Amino acid sequence: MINLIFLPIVLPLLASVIAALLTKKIKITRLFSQITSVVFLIFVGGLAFYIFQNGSIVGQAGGWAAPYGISIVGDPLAILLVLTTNIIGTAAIFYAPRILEEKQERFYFYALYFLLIAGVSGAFMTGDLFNLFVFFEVLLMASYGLIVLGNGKAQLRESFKYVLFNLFSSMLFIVSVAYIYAITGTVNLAHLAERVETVEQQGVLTAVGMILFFVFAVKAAVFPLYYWLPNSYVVPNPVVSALFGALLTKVGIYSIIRVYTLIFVHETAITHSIFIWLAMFTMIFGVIGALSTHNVKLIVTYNIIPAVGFMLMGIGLYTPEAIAGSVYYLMHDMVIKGALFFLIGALVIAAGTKDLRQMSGVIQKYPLLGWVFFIASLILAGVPPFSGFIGKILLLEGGLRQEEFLLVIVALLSSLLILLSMMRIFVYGFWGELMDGLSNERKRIRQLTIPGVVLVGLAIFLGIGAEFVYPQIESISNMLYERTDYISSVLKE
Amino acid sequence: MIFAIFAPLLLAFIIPLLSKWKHKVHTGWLILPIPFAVFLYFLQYVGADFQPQMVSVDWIPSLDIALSFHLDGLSLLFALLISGIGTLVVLYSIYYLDHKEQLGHFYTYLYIFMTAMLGVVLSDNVFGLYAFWEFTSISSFLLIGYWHHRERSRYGALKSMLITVFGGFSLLAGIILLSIVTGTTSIQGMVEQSDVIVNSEYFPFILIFLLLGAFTKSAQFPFHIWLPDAMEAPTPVSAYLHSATMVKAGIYLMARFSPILAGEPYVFIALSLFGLVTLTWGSYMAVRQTDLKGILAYSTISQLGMIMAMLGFGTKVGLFAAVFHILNHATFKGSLFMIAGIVDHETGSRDIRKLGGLFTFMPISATLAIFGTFSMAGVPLPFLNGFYSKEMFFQASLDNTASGAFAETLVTIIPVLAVVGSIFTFIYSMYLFFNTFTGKSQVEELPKHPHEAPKMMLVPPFILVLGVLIIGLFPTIFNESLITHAADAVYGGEANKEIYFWHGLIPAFYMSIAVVVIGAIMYLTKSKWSRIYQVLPGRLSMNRVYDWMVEKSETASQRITNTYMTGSLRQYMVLLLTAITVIVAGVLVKTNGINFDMAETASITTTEVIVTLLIAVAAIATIFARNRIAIILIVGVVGYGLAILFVLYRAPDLALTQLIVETVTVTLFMLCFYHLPNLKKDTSSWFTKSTNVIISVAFGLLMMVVGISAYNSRSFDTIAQYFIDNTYKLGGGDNMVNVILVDFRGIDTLFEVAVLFGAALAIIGMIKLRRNKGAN
Amino acid sequence: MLKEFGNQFLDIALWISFVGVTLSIALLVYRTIKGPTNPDRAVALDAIGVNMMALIGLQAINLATDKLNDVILLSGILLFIGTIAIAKFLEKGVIIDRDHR
Amino acid sequence: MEIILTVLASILFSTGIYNLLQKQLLRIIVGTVLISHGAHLFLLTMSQVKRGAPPLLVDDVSSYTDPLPQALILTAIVISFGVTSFLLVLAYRTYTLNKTDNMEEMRGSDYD
Amino acid sequence: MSIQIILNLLIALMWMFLREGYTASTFIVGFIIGIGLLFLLRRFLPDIFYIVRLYRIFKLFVFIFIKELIMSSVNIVALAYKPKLNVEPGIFKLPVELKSSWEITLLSSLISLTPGTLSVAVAEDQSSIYVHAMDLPDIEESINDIKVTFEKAIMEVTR
Amino acid sequence: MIEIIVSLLILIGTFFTFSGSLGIVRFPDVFNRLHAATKAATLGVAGVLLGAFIFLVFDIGIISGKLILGIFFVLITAPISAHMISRAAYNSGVELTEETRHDQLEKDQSS
Ligand code: NA
Ligand code: NA
Repeated sequence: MINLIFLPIVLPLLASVIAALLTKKIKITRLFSQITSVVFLIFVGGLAFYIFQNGSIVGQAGGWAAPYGISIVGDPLAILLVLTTNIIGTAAIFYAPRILEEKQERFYFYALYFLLIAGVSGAFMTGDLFNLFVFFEVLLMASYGLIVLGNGKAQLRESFKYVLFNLFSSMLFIVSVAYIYAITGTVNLAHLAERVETVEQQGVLTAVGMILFFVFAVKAAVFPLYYWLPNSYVVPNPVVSALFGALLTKVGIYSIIRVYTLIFVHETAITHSIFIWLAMFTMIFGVIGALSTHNVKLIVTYNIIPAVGFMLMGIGLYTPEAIAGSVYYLMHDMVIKGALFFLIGALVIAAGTKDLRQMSGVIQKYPLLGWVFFIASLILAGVPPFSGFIGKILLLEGGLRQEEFLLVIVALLSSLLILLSMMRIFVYGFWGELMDGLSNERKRIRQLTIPGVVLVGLAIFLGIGAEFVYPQIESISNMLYERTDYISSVLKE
Repeated sequence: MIFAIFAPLLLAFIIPLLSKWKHKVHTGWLILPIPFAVFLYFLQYVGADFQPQMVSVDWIPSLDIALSFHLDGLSLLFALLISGIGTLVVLYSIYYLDHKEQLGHFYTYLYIFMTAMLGVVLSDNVFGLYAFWEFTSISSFLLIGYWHHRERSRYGALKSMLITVFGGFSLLAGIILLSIVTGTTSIQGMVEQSDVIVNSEYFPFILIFLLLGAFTKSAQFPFHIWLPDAMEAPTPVSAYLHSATMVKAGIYLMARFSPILAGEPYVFIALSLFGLVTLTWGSYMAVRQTDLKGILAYSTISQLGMIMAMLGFGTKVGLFAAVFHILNHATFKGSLFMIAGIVDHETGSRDIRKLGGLFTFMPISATLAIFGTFSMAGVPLPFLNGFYSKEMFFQASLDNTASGAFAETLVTIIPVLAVVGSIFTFIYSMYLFFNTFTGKSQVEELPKHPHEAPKMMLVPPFILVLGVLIIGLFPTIFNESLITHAADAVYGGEANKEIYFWHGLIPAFYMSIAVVVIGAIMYLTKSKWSRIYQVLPGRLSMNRVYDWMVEKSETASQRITNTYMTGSLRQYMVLLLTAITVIVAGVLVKTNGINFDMAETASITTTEVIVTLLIAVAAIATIFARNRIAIILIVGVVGYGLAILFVLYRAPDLALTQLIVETVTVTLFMLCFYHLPNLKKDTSSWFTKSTNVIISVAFGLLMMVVGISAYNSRSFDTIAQYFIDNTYKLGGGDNMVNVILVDFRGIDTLFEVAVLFGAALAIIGMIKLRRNKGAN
Repeated sequence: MLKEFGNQFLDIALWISFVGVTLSIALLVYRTIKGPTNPDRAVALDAIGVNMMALIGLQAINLATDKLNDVILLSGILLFIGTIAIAKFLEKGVIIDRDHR
Repeated sequence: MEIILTVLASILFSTGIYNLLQKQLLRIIVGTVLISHGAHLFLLTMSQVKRGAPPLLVDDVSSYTDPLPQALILTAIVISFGVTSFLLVLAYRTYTLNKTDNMEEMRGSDYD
Repeated sequence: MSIQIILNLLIALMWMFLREGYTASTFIVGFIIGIGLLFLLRRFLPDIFYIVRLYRIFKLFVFIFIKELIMSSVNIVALAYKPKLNVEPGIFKLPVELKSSWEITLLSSLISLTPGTLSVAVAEDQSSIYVHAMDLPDIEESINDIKVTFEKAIMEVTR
Repeated sequence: MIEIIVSLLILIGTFFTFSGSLGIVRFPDVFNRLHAATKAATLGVAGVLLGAFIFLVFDIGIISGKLILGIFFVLITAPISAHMISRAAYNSGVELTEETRHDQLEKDQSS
């Protein structure tokens, strides 16, 4: 059983290599990728079920005991996120053939996709700080490959900035590891958590923690480090944007959650209050961005940012329920962002333009797309009874209990503006007189809509069926808050 | 009961299918039975011996969110209105909406709304209430935008959604605070703890949040502006949502929490002040309108203000009158909307300036309108229910008591505002009726030749007018079986019981007379004073504020975003670095993290120092290099220097790798930059240059200070000894670094290779996959 | 006695050599930075590499280890490849990358 | 010595950042290379230098330099190399498509 | 020469097959046996025995190469410390009789190592090498120097 | 005894290396500098490496083929590298120092 925990990381890598080799025969590659994704999904689902039932599985790579080897930790949080990742990934794999040019598929879309999944899953599951860096690099490298796929002029221009930002933060990551190793002499997360208790110089540790926070914050797109995001996410193909929007920033947030609940928990008065301020500004500037454009894809892209603010808010509040809120929101946001990017991709294909001012009446020809988009927008804004709502009430409750009224008000207002930004697409793009030049590829649009439908369905379930999910989230947040479970499961003698 | 609530929603899911399945039959007929059945279901509870009851289903017990429904007098009253008027509206819509319309959509939205509204008034769980509440906003949005090819419909839909959802979110904050304070999510549970709530330090917040929710939904000044634009919805919708039911959700909310809030000084001030201002402003603005539905919309605003004010008075009379007027308003306003719809439908116009003399063409409608308008005006006639509640309102406006300067002033103003508002109400009521149905007809100006509506279309307004009359004639019946129970629920105990037509010559009666007299005079002399509308609202219009805000939200956010989203890499980097430097340095100082107490360090040799210096010099030299090959080679120097350091610091494997990597990198650099332009002189401004210097030096210093402090804060032995001890024993090799790489940390190495693999794929993709020239 | 003297002598010789080679590298770094032409820099960088090999040889003596031999051999090979590559690039065009003094 | 090395690593960072803030692609990439050198040096320095023999087992030696950071740096160097190679090709392609190597001219909000 | 080397390697490999031992020592033994075989069969081979050639190369290397290297280095060092450089550098054309390109490469390398000279380019028709000299008072003398020392030695090896 | 031989070897090597570098700094143009790099520096490094080789043989008893190979490699490649660079320098138009007296290559090319 224990060795199965490596498979969510190693299998996609294997699949990536195979996909790269298969590339010449595009139909076989597609089929291979689809079958493999589904199989992975089923496998990870089973694994998640087992872990939810029986508790964390900790694998020590090569059989070397923690903290000397690398621990791969399948705790409920990690496996939940890996599962969500695979769900979105599978949807993307079925979406991809309809939206990518065949050249793009041939030039390693599938191989890079599997590499991305390997990196993301690894980042979620690793119990080692340096190994986290390595997985970050894997997923970033895959994302670099995906973002340049197609070689557009603007695409390369923005990719360059994207790569630079991430490269810089990766370097800071290494430096942070160096600092931490200097202070604690270890890189295993659980071991670190154990050791930081007795570090005399908490001050410098906190500063190092902040540097590490910024490393993740660049990836998570927290204010004021998110500049790279909107343009970089808007240039690639929609399926790539969906993978980015759903997965990449979330890895950053996950890392913040992990590190700031497990390791840097001793100066919360300073660190976590900084988070609260940053969360507020992240929300504000994110929605401002979303309101500032008529590019539908950019609107959705900007909406990634306030969501990051929400998740950061929970970490900043640092109460079990607020953390639960962050985790719930994290899962929800992965699903709904994936869905929205899929749908926007379909919309852009249908309307033949990204400019909201040039589109109208799309719903008349593509009602399913319109309605799913409408529901997705509501989910995004946190309207009950969908998934966004559950996370939101937990976060708001956390905020109100901590008497962070300003934060709560900002959170609510930004939810409203998120809704406004999305409804503008619905009202001015989907509603209205039937536009000229609307695509006639009904079949293709329908196929492009279906992955979105599936994910929206999942989001609805996460809301209405919250009772099936929430207890898990609650226990995850308690585990995060208590720390001891994680430490003892990794460092068991 | 749960089935009754959800029946419309369940039906809503199959309506699209129904509408496609039976094309010949108007979809309305197929689905009419459901609301009627629901109405009958709730009707069975009506009676003097009604007892509140509760049903509950778990939803998310972990979060204390449940679908629990509490049926008391207030809920029952609303449930009957919702299902009853719902039935009439569906019936009416069958004649109002043509076959060719997208009926499936229309009825789907409408039935979603029915469930949502029933949910709002029946939910005991605050989160359940909130969920339904938002759904009323959403279905209202969809219904207003039903004719979405019209620009005004889209505008109105978005406006109503924004304002009501804004309120909804505020409400959410309010109920979360309430649940925090009381530890329960049940409204009944909260009512039981009203002391706790009122004395909580959060009470002001709770109040503000709840009021915002209620005021936006019930179109109270200054949030009323969405309602006139909501008139873009088909008239059945206006009659139903935007007059009889949804807009009363805010009223309902205040009534529901009345046992907690009533009598609180701030509640009194807020509700009566905003209510009366809304009443006055709404009625004042109604007179100005030229669209029949516009008049009715402002009239609705005004009436809602009146109810809100009565809830604010918190007195027995006030609360009772509020409940009573909810019912009355639903009847007469519902009928008037339907008549307006008929006029629109049969003449093709709602512009009151074009209408007139329609009595001869549509006598039945006109007759029905008489009752509606006169009831609305509060004309003292015994068979008009509007009069009863109006007079109770006057009565209630007189017997408020309050302490505090502001509240006392308010107490004296209340009757004045009540009378002023009512005068305008009288005026627009008369205006509405007489300008439409009497006077000179301008048939030739109308798009259609007017004639009486089909019989069945007249049935719903007729039934409502019948309601007006029956309530007017037999108030006691309704009182004992329904209104009393509702008033009890609002009051939280035994409320007022009596409804009389004739109270005697009490002040309220004089006020009624005054309203009629002054109103009549002013109506007749309207042309003399109507110029006042050019001054007020003039620029003060709240619509302008809204439009300004929406426009600003776009232009300002564009401006803000454009100022920092310039696409300039340098600028992004500057912001990033500044943020990190400032915050980390701040934390470092705040936590006393700087640690210069020297820990043990290695000896210093001349060679090492020189090599270090050389690397530093070379690194600095890159800044001044002015040709591309030079800078590449200088970077090579840095790399080789590092390799030397690795050798000096006993890291042969590192040195080896560094050498290989450096050589290949330099070669690659050459390869890629050979065709690129040479380096140019840095022509940026002195300011830019010095900023760059400051930022890079500051960041370097930060790294240095943190580095030195971290080094000096060494608290543990590293885990190195384990590797030293076990490299051979367990790993089976003698190169520790190698053994760590391939064995202890094999995953690192595997995925390091994966990175190279990815890089290779990406590079191949970039080189081989080029877009055809046309695309670029 | 002789052994001891030899060791002391070696220590001093090592120290001198380390410093000497390092200073030699310093001179070359100066040339790399100064130029003035790119072939000058290429020469200097190549020479840095050669000096580095010497330095590694000294370190091998210093640490009395044979673990650095790989590094020495590989440096030689890489340096050659690198220099050839650079020379090729320098030759390819006729652009005079001379610093504008 | 570690302190001096820390200073050196910081200088590498500073100069790297200064280059990163410039306009031309080449300088920017040079900046990243310097920064990564700095980062690797930090990793080496922070684990203490010159404590014992090279981490290669020899019979009569008992004290070795900490091998773990070396392993980590090795991984980091290789990864940086992969990324830098990619970045170089990307820079070349960016230049050929955008016809400029000046980052400040590569702004625009056209998204193809 | 290359044929002989390949043959020798093949013989060594055959030996390994026959011995079924794939270790370095087996290979070396096989290689030595190969040398012996090739020596015995030298008359049937097109070229002179390659071990002989190797010896000549070694001689060329050790005796000329090293000697020249040391001498030229001393020269350079002397120049490097000279307070004032009064040299007369220049490029001259050296006609060569060597034909194959690897011979010319070898020669140009040797030229580079000799005192005061450095090959700059090879003419397109491979008939001459352009040589840079650090101090070039007399072109003819320099040409003769090279012809006498190196070209002869190389010819000895390759012909 | 061996230590002394090693010492002398490395000292001489260092001296040549250093002198070569000095030449590279002092000589007037790239061709002259190449003379220094190709000769003195190469010989210097060979000396040091030979010292290291001998030291390893006698001190820890390892005959290091790699080191010998390294020495040979440097010796063999030095002139090739120098040739490549000088050709590149000349072809890319690097000017000869003003003291240069003859330039037969330029004459040939221009004719
Ligand atoms: Na539009
Ligand atoms: Na060389």
